Amino acid sequence: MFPGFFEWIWDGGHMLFMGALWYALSIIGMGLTFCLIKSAIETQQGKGSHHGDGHGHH
Amino acid sequence: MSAKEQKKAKRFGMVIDLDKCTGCGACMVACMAENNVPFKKDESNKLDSITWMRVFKLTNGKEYPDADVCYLPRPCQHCEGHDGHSPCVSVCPATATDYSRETGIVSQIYTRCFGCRYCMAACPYHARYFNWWDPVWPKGMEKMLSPDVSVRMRGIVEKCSFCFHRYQRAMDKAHLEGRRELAENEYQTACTQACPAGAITFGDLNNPGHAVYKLKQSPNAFRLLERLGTNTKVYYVSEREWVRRAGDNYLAHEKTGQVAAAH
Amino acid sequence: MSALEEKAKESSDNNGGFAILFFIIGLAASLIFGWVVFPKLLYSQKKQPFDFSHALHNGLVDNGCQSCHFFREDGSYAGVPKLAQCVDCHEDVQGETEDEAVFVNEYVKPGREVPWLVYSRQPDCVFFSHAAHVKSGGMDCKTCHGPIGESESLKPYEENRITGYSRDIWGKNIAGFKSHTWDRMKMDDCSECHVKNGVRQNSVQTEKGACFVCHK
Amino acid sequence: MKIDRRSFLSLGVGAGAGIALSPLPWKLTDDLSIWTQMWPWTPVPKDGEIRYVNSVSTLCRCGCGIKVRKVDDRAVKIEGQEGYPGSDGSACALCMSGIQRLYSPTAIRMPLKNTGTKDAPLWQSVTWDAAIREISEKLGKLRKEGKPQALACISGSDKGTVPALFRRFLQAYGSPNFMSMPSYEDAYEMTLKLMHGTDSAVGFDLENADYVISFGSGILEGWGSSVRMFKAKSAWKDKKVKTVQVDTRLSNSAAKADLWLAVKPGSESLLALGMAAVIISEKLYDKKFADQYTFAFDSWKDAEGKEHRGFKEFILENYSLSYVARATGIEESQIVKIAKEFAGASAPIALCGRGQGNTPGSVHEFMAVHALNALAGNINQKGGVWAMPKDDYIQWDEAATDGIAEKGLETPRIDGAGTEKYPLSKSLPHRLAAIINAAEKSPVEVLLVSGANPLYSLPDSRAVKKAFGRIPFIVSFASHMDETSEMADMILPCPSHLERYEDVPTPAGMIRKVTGLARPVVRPQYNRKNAGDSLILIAKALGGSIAGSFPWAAYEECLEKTFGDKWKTLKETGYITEDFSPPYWDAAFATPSKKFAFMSEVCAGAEKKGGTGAAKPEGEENTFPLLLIPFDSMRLACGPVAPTPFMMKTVSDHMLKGKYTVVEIHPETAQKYGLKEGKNAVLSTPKGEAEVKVHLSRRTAPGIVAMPRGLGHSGPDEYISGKGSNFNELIAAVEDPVSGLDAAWGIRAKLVKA
Amino acid sequence: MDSALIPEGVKRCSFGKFMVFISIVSAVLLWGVYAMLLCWLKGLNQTNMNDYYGFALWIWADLAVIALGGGAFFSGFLKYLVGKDELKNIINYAVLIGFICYSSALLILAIDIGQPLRGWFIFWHANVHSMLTEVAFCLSCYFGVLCIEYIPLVLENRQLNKVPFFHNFAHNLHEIMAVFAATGAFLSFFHQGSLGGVAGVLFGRPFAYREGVFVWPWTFFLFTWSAAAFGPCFTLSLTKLLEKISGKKLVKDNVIELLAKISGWMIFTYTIAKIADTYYWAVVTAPGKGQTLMEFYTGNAFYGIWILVLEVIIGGLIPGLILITNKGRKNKYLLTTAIILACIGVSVNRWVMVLQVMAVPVMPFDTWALYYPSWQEVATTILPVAYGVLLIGISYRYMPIFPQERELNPID
Repeated sequence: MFPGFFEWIWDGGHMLFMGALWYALSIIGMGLTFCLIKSAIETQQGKGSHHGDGHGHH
Repeated sequence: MSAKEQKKAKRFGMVIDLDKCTGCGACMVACMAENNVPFKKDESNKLDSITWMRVFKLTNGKEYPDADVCYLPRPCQHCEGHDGHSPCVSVCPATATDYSRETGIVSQIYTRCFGCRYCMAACPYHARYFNWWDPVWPKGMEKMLSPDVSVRMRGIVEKCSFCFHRYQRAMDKAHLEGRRELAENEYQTACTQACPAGAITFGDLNNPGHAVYKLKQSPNAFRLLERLGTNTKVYYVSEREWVRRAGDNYLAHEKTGQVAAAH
Repeated sequence: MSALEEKAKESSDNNGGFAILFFIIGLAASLIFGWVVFPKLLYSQKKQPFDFSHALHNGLVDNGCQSCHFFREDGSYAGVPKLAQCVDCHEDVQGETEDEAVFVNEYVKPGREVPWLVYSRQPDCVFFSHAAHVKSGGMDCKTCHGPIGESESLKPYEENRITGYSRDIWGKNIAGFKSHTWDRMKMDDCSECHVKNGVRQNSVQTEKGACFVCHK
Repeated sequence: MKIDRRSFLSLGVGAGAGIALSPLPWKLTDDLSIWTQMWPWTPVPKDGEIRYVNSVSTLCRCGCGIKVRKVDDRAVKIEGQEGYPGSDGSACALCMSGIQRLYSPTAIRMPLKNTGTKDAPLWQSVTWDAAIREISEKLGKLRKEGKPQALACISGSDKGTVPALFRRFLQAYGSPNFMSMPSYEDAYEMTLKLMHGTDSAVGFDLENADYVISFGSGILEGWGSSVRMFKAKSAWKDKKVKTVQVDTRLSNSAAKADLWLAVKPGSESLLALGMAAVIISEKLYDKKFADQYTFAFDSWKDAEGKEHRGFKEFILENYSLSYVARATGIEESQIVKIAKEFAGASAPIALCGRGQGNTPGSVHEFMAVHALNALAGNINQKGGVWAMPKDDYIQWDEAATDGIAEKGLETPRIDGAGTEKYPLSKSLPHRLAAIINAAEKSPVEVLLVSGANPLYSLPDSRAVKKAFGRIPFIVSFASHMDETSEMADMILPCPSHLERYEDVPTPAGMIRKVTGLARPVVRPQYNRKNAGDSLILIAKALGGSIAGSFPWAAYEECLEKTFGDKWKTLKETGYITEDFSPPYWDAAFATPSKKFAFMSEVCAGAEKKGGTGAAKPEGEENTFPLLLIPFDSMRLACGPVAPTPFMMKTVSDHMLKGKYTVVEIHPETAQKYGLKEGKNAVLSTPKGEAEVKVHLSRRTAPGIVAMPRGLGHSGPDEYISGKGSNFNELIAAVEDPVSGLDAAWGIRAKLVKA
Repeated sequence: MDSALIPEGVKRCSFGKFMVFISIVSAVLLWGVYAMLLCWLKGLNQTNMNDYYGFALWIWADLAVIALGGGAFFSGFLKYLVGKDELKNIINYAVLIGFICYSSALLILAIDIGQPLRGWFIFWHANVHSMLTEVAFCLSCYFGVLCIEYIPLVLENRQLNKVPFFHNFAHNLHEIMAVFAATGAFLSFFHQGSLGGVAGVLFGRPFAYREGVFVWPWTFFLFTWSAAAFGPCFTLSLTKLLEKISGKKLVKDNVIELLAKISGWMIFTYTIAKIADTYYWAVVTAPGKGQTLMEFYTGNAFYGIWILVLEVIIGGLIPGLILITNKGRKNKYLLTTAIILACIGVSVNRWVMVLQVMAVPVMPFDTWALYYPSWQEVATTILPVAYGVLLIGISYRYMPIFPQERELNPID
């Protein structure tokens, strides 16, 4: 799964397959992280609260 | 070192004389005893009975008294496929089965296998067996287990290894004696050794000095399902055409032995 | 996970910091548990039947390790000595150590094999040829076994409670790091050397050593 | 500041993060997967030093030379022993899986006494002292009552020291009723007695034969010395020796033969005589042999001038080609061809004894086949049939007998062997059951059983079971629980074949003497004694002349003394052999004429015109329209030793499926009786019935039901018992009119959809 | 009782009624869980699989649910990448169904393997040449994508949405959903294909083997195509089913018809490709290996040529033809018939590519192996169905799955 593992070979097949896999994984991961951080910042800024009860803003 | 070793690459294989095979089952028993093959109380369901070496019965389909039967011992065929990509090796998702270019043997690593059975689906010879049950020896009989071969756990696939542990043992001795090469008789499989009819010959198919080298060149030699391109290392010999024809799928008009996959 | 964390953070101005504190407490506690307590729980400590000094015996033999750990004629490796090899010298208590007395009285006299706990015992699935490594490969014992020949006493045998294997296979370090060649005896450690030395790179699957070199 | 839900959440999240960053989850995941490699319930074989020990396996009838691989003191594998006469480097499936017998949980570990009934035994372990005491008291009482002849013994064989010790014990005790389990060797012995006039065993120079015709002998089914037969068969193929198999069913031997002659059931001897007729009429027989060394080949006049018809005329008159062809179902041209080929070969050999040879068969059939060998002049010749002197290494002094014994020995044998009716036979155990069942009180009061499993192996085993139920006291000398032991009152356990010394006499059909030695390969596991030792103990306990007849302290001493100066060699090499060259024809025969006798006086009158020579199967054709015949397989054992779990695994699902025996029938038969492949049916014969599954096969002719032998064991071994039906429960013995031996080759049967 | 959780402006059945439904489905689920535990604890001897039938009911179910769940990726693809905006009205449901199908598929795989505790070897010690590795990787990744697509739905629940972070998170996920959908579509195209490749690469099995391009056999492309084609039909049939059960119209006809039309053309073209593939296989590939078409469909008690007809004609050509015609789509009965036939068609295809592959003898002296599942297999196969029903029930009740529901079913 990772370079350095016994099963790993530095050949076209591995690089193509694992490349595509890691590429997809990183897009998913980055997208998710981006959303999380953005949502956190927005929450800190007080966005998204429908109920003006004083919670969620400084 | 490795380039030199490569040159001397071996292709261990068998030639089985089907006209000599009597279907006595000695090879099956020898194999079971050699390889710690488990047994259940009822083994009459052959679809879940583990026999690395299985003797198939072939019939010519003719009417009594022209009927004829032939027995065909089927170990793992140790397919080479195209450059070692045997049907099973390429499909195993966890690299639990492998093809060695040094010996031509298809290995199966039980502790790696997680039991997806894809290799079994891939093998047209049904040479692979799944451990549906925990292996259980009657009380006291586990004493007969050989330490040379791992006992397989439930939930994994196993198959004939050409008694690879015998190769390992023989190499052990060779190393101690400062050799790197084995003589023909130093590494023989248990079934070869056990066959009372002498129907099985085992050796290096690449080595002109070994008996198999010549035997496989017989005009009566054939391999099972050769035209699928499995490129097996078990050759069969029979003088009977119907037997040779039963070794592969033929269309009605095709001549026996005339069709084979190109390599 | 961090969603909750964030949620905790935003919860209120007066206990936001408190939540971080709790987060840190939880983190620290579990880190300690995972790195310190867990290994202690995972491995059971077993004492050898009695103590043995390799150093002492090594001084008495002519042929080093192979004097006792020898090859059999068929190329197989005898491993830990059997009682029969020891009785020549230990027919009767001859030294002064308590351990020798235990050995003679509990094992030699009743003719019982010593149930040694073997630190380097590999899993059953492993085939290891000592002959190939020592004779053909010219390796010394230390590379894999460490300086055990110089030890004066036997360390406790640690057994993984789940797998039943000796801790020496995984290595003392719970994270699996090693600083000596003999610190671990996992497949990676074997393959590392095999790859480095180019030992028969014959596997179609990995272009490295084929599985059946070391497995059975 | 308050500790609320969120604080706990924070704590949890922190803990989760910490755990993920620690080795715990990853190591646990890894260790759990490793745990699956070493589940505590999956055994891990212990490593150790590997050694090989040579011995002889006594499990099969021939005795395979074996090489046992040991790891420390565990036996792990049995292989063939190179160089062992006959089996040379190979072993049969039974012997190869002998370790499963060694370590079988059904091994009997100490003397057992049945405190229940014979139907519902209740085993209680007793000390050796108590067991020997009880047996000797029983035996002592019987003698005191003046009926030592009420002691009988069934032995697996009549060769070797252990059977000899039993025979000796019975003699010293005063009983003539020593019986050994029957086989085709008995029929051959009688054939040689009648045709050669000698008391000898048959030998076949198979390796040098150049044409082989087998009249139903399962060359590849375990007939003779099985491994030797396999090797011979392969050698024939290499040397292009033609092999012809005469068989009703396409047996493996038939399939591997160059030619299969599918004769009508029971007509084997007719074919032999038909061939003889061709050979005679074409004058292809060995004239020198026929003219000079045979008696009554041509018609002759006796001293009183009475005309006697010779063999030649008799054959030519009665076995015309057309008749034989009609009766056997073999075309005339084929018969002529085979006969010519046979007579034209330089070393042709004809073999007899059906299947594995567990049933002796008709002496006439054997004589007919042997006559072919004689016509070819291949008696005592290279590549021919030899009359071999029997093993003679047992040269003990005659057992001492006292008055009681002498009186007992004078009584006629219970099984009728050697009596007026069957003067030639030595032992007819298949007759025992009917005699016991017919008597008001069992004439056998104490029965010793050693190396045999008569309850399984004798025909009509239900009757045998009934008879054994009527015998007041049965002592079984067995290493494992089997059908017979379960009917015993006392079991004196023997060590398994890998834990004891025992001599292995020359196997059937060998052309040299071979004595092998089975030896303890592993340390004896349990508190058991060799049958010889038990017997010596009983003899000593009985005292008097009986004790005097057993001068040895133990069985091993007996063995040692028996072999004398050869013992050392035997122990060291594992076997001793003695070459034998047969005498030329002028010195070979011991008939009154000192010549070979084609027709024996004993048989005079028994042979009617065109007689088939074969026994008529029991049963009415109306009620039982089919013919049930057995077939043997190397993958099953039919002798005293049951097959092993490994062997059961090799048994085809066309022989056994679940708990049912699978019988073979021709598709035509199936259609006629509405049976379908794989479906259940009830198979019944005049002797019993069994539920079976049917397999449609063209290996058998229509009208025939072929059933595998060696299945249907009962007993505690769950790997063997309750699987299929015992053929012997369905068959009845048919007495051969000359010898009294069982000549049955089949029985009439009925197959009905279940 | 649970009215605070129910989306605003829609009507749901009473809580009591809902609980009865939950209990019944849970009972079935528990039965499945029991069977699953049996398989895990006692091993696969609980099934009727054997050495000839190494892949059986489960793998069929696995392939079938993944094909049927293909509606998610293909709708996503259509909406986010092709720009068929109307599909936003059904995409939530498609995602939910996809989520159920894929989580079920993963669960089935975890039961199906002989050594579940070593299941992670497929990732860790991956052999990239194996189609199954490709399946496992893409399947898991795509399942991750489906989770991401499903999370906003959950977070849009009335109560959860009150939490500002959740509200923002759901919103932000929606914002970049196109990226996820694109990644998901990419992964899906591959693993649907890999599943086809699983059988297609078996060069030892002439029944399954197909030629192709590079490392991919034709089945690779046919599977992707068929999942895209038939998946939406499953989404549509479940929409119809839910509408029937709830007694409400949930999605407007134009949306249904659009999806049906696209699906129809996909099915139609797929069927033509499938027929071409079958023809080539029957005339070139199989005879090249010494076997004739009819050898695969005779000599046994079950597999006749009917199965090919059922798969290609009845389950392919007919629904395809219905769905590409305007009349067919407009006719309620024809539409329903077509989407059901389509679901059957693709399921039969997956059955054939798994079970018939196992059943056909390859060695001339071998015999057909027929198989029927054990109750444990049936129960574990029904388990995901029950789980799916449960999840749909809960999701429908508490989450705004159908954006048009309020409009189509105004509460007075």
